Amino acid sequence: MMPWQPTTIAGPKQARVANPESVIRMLKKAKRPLFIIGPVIICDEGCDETVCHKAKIRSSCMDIAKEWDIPVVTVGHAFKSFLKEGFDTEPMGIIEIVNLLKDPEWKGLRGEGQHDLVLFIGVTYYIASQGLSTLKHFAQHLVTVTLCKFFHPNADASFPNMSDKKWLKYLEKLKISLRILNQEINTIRRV
Amino acid sequence: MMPWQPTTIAGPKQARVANPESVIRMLKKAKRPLFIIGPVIICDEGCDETVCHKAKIRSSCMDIAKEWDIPVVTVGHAFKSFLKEGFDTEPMGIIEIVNLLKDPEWKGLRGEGQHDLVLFIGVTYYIASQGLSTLKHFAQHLVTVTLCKFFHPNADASFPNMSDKKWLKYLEKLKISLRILNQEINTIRRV
Amino acid sequence: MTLKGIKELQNEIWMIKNLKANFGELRLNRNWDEPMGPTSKPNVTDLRAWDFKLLSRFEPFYAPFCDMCCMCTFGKCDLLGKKGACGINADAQQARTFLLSCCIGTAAHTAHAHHLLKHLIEKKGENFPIDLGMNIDIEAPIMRTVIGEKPGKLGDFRKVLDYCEEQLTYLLSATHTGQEGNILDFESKTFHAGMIDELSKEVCDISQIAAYGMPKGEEDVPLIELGLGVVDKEKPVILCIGHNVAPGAEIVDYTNDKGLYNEVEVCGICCSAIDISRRDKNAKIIGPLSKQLEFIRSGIADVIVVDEQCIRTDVLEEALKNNSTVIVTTDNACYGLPDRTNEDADKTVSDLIERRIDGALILDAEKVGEIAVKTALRISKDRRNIKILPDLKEVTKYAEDCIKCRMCERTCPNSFPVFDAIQDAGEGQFSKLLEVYEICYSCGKCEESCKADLPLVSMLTKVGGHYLKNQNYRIRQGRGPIQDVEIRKVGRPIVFGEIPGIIAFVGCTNYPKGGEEIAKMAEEFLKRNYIVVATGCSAMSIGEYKDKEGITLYEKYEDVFGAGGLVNLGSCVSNAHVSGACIKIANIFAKKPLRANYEEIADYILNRIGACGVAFGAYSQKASAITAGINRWGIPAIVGPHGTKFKRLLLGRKDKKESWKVNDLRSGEVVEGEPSPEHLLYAAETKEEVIALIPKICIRVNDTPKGRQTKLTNYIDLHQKYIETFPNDLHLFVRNRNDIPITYRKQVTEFLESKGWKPKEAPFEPSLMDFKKEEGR
Amino acid sequence: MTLKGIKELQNEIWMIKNLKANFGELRLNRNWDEPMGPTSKPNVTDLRAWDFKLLSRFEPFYAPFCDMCCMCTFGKCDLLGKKGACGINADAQQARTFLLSCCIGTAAHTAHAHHLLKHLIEKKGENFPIDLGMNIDIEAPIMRTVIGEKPGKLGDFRKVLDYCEEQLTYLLSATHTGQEGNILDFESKTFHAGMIDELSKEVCDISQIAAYGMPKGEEDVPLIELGLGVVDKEKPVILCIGHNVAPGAEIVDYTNDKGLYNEVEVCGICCSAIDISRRDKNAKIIGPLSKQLEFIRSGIADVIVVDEQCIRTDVLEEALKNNSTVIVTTDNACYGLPDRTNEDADKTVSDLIERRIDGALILDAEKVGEIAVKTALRISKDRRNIKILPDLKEVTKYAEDCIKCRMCERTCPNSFPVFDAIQDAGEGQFSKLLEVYEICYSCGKCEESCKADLPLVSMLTKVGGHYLKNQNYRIRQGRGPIQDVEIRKVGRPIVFGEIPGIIAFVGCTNYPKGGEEIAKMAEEFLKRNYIVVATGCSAMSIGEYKDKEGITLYEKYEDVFGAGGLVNLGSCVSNAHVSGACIKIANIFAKKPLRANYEEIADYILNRIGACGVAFGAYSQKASAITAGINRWGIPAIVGPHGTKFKRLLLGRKDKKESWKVNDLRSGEVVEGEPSPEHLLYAAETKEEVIALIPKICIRVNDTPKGRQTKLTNYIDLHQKYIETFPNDLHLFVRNRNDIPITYRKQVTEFLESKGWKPKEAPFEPSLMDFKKEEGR
Ligand code: SF4
Ligand code: SF4
Ligand code: SF4
Ligand code: SF4
Ligand code: SF4
Ligand code: SF4
Ligand code: SF4
Ligand code: SF4
Repeated sequence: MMPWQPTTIAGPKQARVANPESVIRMLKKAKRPLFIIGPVIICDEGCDETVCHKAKIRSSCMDIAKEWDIPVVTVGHAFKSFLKEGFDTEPMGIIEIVNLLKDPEWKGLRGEGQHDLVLFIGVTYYIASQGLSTLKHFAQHLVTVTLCKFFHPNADASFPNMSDKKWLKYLEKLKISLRILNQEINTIRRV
Repeated sequence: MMPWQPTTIAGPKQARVANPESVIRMLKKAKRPLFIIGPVIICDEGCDETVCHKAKIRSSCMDIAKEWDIPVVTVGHAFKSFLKEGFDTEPMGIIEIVNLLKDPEWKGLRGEGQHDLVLFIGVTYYIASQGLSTLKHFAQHLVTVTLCKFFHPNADASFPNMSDKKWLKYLEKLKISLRILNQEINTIRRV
Repeated sequence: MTLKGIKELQNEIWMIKNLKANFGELRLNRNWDEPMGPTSKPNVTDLRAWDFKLLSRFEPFYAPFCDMCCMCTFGKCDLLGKKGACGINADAQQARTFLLSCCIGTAAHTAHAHHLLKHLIEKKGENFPIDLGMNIDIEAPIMRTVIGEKPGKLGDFRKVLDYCEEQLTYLLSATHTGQEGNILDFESKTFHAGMIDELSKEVCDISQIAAYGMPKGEEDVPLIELGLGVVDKEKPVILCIGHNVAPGAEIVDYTNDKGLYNEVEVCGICCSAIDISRRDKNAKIIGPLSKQLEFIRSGIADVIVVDEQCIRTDVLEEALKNNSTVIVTTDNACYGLPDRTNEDADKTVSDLIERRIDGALILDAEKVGEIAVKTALRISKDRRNIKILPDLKEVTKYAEDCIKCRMCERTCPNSFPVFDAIQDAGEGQFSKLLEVYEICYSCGKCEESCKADLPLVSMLTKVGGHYLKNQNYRIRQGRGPIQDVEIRKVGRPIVFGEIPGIIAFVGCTNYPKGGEEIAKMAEEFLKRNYIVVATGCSAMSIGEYKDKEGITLYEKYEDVFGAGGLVNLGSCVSNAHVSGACIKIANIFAKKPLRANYEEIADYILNRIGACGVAFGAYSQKASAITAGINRWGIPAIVGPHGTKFKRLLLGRKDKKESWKVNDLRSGEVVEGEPSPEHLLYAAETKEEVIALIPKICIRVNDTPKGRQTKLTNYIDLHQKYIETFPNDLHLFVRNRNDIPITYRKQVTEFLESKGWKPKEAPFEPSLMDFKKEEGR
Repeated sequence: MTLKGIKELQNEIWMIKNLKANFGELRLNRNWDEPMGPTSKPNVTDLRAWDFKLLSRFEPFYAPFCDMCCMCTFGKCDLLGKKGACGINADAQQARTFLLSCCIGTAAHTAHAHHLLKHLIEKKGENFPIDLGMNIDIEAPIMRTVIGEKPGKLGDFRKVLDYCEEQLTYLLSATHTGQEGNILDFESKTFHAGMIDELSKEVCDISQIAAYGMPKGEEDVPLIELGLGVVDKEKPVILCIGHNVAPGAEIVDYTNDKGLYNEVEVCGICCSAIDISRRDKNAKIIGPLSKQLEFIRSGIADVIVVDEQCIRTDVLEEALKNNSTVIVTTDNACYGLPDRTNEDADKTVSDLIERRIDGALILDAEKVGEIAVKTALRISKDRRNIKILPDLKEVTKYAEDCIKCRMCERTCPNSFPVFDAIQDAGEGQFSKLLEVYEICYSCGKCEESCKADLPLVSMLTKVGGHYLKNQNYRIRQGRGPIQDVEIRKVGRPIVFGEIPGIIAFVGCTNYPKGGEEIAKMAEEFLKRNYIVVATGCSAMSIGEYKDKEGITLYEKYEDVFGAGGLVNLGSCVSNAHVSGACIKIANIFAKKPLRANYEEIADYILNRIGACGVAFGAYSQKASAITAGINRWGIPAIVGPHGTKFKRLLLGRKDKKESWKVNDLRSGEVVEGEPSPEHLLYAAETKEEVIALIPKICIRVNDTPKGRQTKLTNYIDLHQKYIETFPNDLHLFVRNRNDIPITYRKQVTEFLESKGWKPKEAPFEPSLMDFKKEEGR
């Protein structure tokens, strides 16, 4: 698949094309996932979900994080938009968090150990691409997955290039699958 | 498809993966095709078709050229092997012929005008890749097709990476299809 | 020759040598009794120990732009988890390409300095004095610190450039396949390249200031006209593009000499524009790099004079489309044009006018002056009809042909919504296209990739030209170095932290969302009493913004190097005065000897001077060299999101306490430090991130409690304003209760408690330098 | 100072200056009454007219290695059919990257020359005379032609390097984003870089010859031991890798001084090896670049001394695996090692031995000598068990783990059949692996990409070591420049074409099928009375081949610069003597003035001297600079198939008659020429193609009929032998019947008829130079 910005192609290795199902599989395997959310999905007008596509995306992201209890880092100036929704995230710079992620010794956002899977969404395409490249080369200990509507060859797995509509569908599907999975797990636990 | 030498990937544009049928279609459209054959398919021991895979490939190439009356340039030191079979080709350096091909004013091997389609086979992979890159960038007037068993991203169309067996099958198929096509055309002409 | 003859001759030589040596000393160091320090003309590895100290705090961060290396015929090599055929691995390869980038950047500045110096020496003589006036004694702080000498006359700069070129050759050599292999050594060399770049810039700016009589750091220099709308299209228009002032200066001199300055419009793009206006305040500035293609496409320029650096390489092709004439003036960019340096000027003018030649290479700046003016005067009438007003119907017609491939949007470096805008334009709606116009930097990628071959940049230009006819702004004339007297005033409040920081907005226009963001950043800090200085394209971007009252920041804020002052230092080479000012603070205020004393000065700056550079739109190799140069002095820099494509940053880790230890030179003890500055080179994604980061990155270990309070207040304020939350690392910057800002006392105290904060002692004399060995040990 | 005082002082200065100037002239040009020519110290554009002439015949051919450009933060830009954001297009981008490559290569040679010169001046003094003995008057033909001066003493080279570094800075600057935009101007700059490279190489080699007492061009220099098998593993072994002779020379000097030369084996890889053996003929040469990783892996070296260029960047990592000690010696490659330059030598030795440090950076060559020898003497015993004989069972065991991913074969630059060989090895069959070993250049790519992590290079090394225990060859000592007396002898037959050509086998080991092909090519031409010279890795490759009688070509063919002679000129910097010899032919035989007379000399060489360079395995940036350097002199070069990855060739079009016109300076008429030499830089796919091309590319317009016959005979012979057909362009090289080779009279005559050939006049004085304007016009 051609990268969204065609020249971000970096070499023979390309991301696998991901879909909600494959992301679920990766999340299930991961012990300490992390979610990085950037300013591109933030509506600068501050609209709400009823009218605004970006707000819908944001809302799906929050749900996904909550469902699977994934700690969230907001980069750029994405923090405030989540705060308004009463959703607590850790504000950082994208470069700052990538730098921490590449250090195998870092203890992770929750101090429980370095993360092993990182979801990205909404980070400015080319800076994300550079950060993913850093992780691809220098962070063998983790898997990177992008949930943008843009194909990111530097990730390990990436959603394909797609329309807004399909993107929202993918995220909704991810959310619902996680919910079901959660219920299953809870059922098992209860048993 | 990953190039045979993985790093020959040069940018977002990649060759279409070709098969005998698509090559036929391109040949049908072309007015002045050319066939460039390199030393990689030449058996240095000089074996014949009954025992030697390379000799079989060479034989298919000769048949293809004859069927469709395509002038042949042999590069490297490929000339002599064809001469032995009584098949006349024009010996040149690969760089020499590529240099001529990129000039829209060149009159072509038969003096009838610049070629519009070039088939490559048996040129050393990386020098072929460089030559194909030259033509991709600087010869908008022609289409390049590689018939090697190695995928060549810098061509416009290329056979995929494949086994010796499949390769020979592809070439045989090409030959036979051309023969049939020829018969059809002759039939029409006669009518 | 007899043996005796030879002996005599040898004696003579010996005498001459000695005499010369003494004499050289004498001239160069008149009135300079400071003893020579340890680092005169440092060789590649001489400051390696200092560099390694910086690098142990600020570790290189690499973001490969490509997994492969294609630098030699063993390649391409895929370095993703593998070594190349030469043994190199991905991180070293990144370090290597960054060093290469810095070498190219440094070469650009050094070559520029050398070209200009040769011209000036030819014009004014070797012995033309370097005199920056009564208020500047320390005329060349970088040269003094690095070379250990000071310039008396133009000719003295020659040996500085010789040194630069020698070092540059060594550095470039190290990028050859099969040389350096270690990232730290690559980075040390990168710093070295940066330092050479600093020297070259200083040589360049000081010599042009001296020889062309540009402002010598005086406060309150005049305002210059800026903007696409300031040019009188009715007159013959000469456009200068690039960085080397010489041809442009000769053009304005020629018009002035011939009494033609009312007949011809001389304007410029990029640094040439700034520097020409430092020579002649009537010259006009079109704008920064981002306006280049647009303005050429507009057809307004009759003659385009190109010098060097940051010129679109297709100027000739684009100019020919509009029948503009092109004159190229240096060996850096000759465009294949015929060399008319030694041809009769009038002959060349007529050849140009009759279109017998597409343009001319003229390597004699004075001749350029004459030919450009004469040509412009004669061709402008014929070109009248080209400078027509834009027709929007044409734009709509083009837009209707869009085949909706979306490649415009996909190849736009900033993913600007060109696609949507074109759809609207197809229906006669231009507001979106206008929005794109305002933030677009006319790189032309959308147009190049358009599958329907729409002339997208021209369409943008037409829409912009239609709606924004009078783009008329103001910028200060570039005033060059900071005067010693100003340094004396601000030295103390800066070192103590009471002026919360010096922010230098520098570099190019590879902005993520248009130039206005630079102005808005500048304004935020001007309001808060930071010292804001600017150079090059960023200085222009600041000028291209008007507040609600319709005035520019240059008009609104005083031209002083003091709290709340906004100073345009000049062109890119004037960046030398940013570190120059810091060096002078160390020397004038703190009395640190600067002569050949690099490490001590840099150590002082790193630990005590809250300065930082912001190159939000850094794009070229020069920009990479500039950041390396200021970084080695201990000055941090922030680049924009595209800055990640330099592939290398220098990041501190505030969570790693050990890396922030400092030596307290007073007590002789190693003490706990602070993550300040937190990074040496950081890339921020958005303007908001930059604004929230600046106050923090201006914190220095040496701040007084009062100073620290001011800095923390700004940090909290701006973090709350732009990120909308309290900064969660604040505890790292509070040494003891005295540091807590009064206005935020309660909030901070609570926060500190939540973090289990404990007070610590501030070192008296924080330093990364080794403790001096006691005598006899 | 009083006014009078100043005045006096000024007078004094003036006097000194003049005195100095006169004196300088005096010294530099003693006995040189040749008047100064037109091109002294040419600036970037000064030879542009000459370059454009060459480029109109030999057009640039670009083969992009990548469609994108990633040089600035506007990128990456896709240039396939599009311009980049800076306006550049694909061909200019290729020209730019080739210029950049040449700048890097030139920087490597210039930095090398400067490093070495500094060391030699420190050792021998500024005034150490440049004296190449009785038989060489023209000691520095390149310097004489380019600078217009000749060197009297070591110190005179300083100003040459200053000039080189200044020009290099300009050239590098032009590669900056937004500078040059035209391919012809890029190519002219590339030639300029090549010329600077030539100067630097000459400075380097002449100064080392003079200062280290290396052979001064004498014929019949001694034979040197060469090969992986020549080292006595029982002794302490010091291995020198790189190009800068200084540390190696100090090592052999130290062993000689201390009477240790029987105790320690000093050997080398790449050019350092050649140059150390020029200093001391007992030093041993392991082999070219291709043996580097293999030999390090073998563990034989106790101490590895690295200087600069062509060193694997992972030497330290690889050395540590075998407990070898690494000493780095220049600022080009420091590998992050601690700087022990100013440390007590014995302290460093013990730190190395106790492994307190992984290796050391020692920037003082003499100290390197001492430390390397002392360390080797002390650690070699402990390392005995590492130098064990290879165990093939281990190889089989590894091979069994192959998972058949075939990545080894796919990433091998030459697609060597590693995969098949490993399959066989897994079954205990090693013949295929041995075959690969013999042509492999140990780049390590197969190993790096192996999905089963097999140590493929070590496996190859073990198999090779097992079967080829005594790789013991001979090479001539490098003898430096060609003596004037030899030039006198061969000048005439070369210019007349009776000696059919001078072939220089130069450059690195990026061969498509192993080094033996070089030797076989050399042999073919030696048999045919060509003059064959060699340098660097190619000189070693020629030595690494024995004929059926078991002797090397160096033993078989005379060491004379004459028909059928084989001369090892020396290391890569000795390449300067190839053009040097051509310049001397023009000057000594044809009496062309050479002082600052570039264009006329180059024009003479292009049209009259049938020389060509063959860099079949050219790999590095230096190689690109070397080709550019000889090309500007009018000497064509052939590179191997990997040479296409330099991305740029210079090809003539024999079918375009107009491009071959020449000015006959005697008759004053423009006359029809010939496509000779046909190309300036050509890449050949196979050795057969090279062999068939060489005799043709040695044809020159000026050949006498007799000379031409000889050349054509060789052309027909070799074309028939290697391509197995009559050359179908022969008619282009037959001017009239006198040119037809007697042995092929019938065949040629028939062929000419078939081509409708017509005789033409040969020009008397063929030239590309403009006709001199008559006086008064
Ligand atoms: S420089 Fe090294 S990594 Fe780059 S192409 Fe050459 S061998 Fe490969
Ligand atoms: S010209 Fe403007 S809109 Fe077009 S790609 Fe460049 S920045 Fe984007
Ligand atoms: S690139 Fe051109 S054709 Fe494609 S969507 Fe954009 S404007 Fe339309
Ligand atoms: S490094 Fe740049 S030029 Fe080289 S392959 Fe990668 S993208 Fe292309
Ligand atoms: S140098 Fe030019 S082509 Fe290369 S990345 Fe920068 S803008 Fe694009
Ligand atoms: S080490 Fe030898 S076999 Fe392996 S990839 Fe390199 S050349 Fe090929
Ligand atoms: S790369 Fe390794 S595993 Fe793959 S085929 Fe070659 S030897 Fe076997
Ligand atoms: S010939 Fe090439 S590889 Fe060998 S030493 Fe010289 S530059 Fe290096």
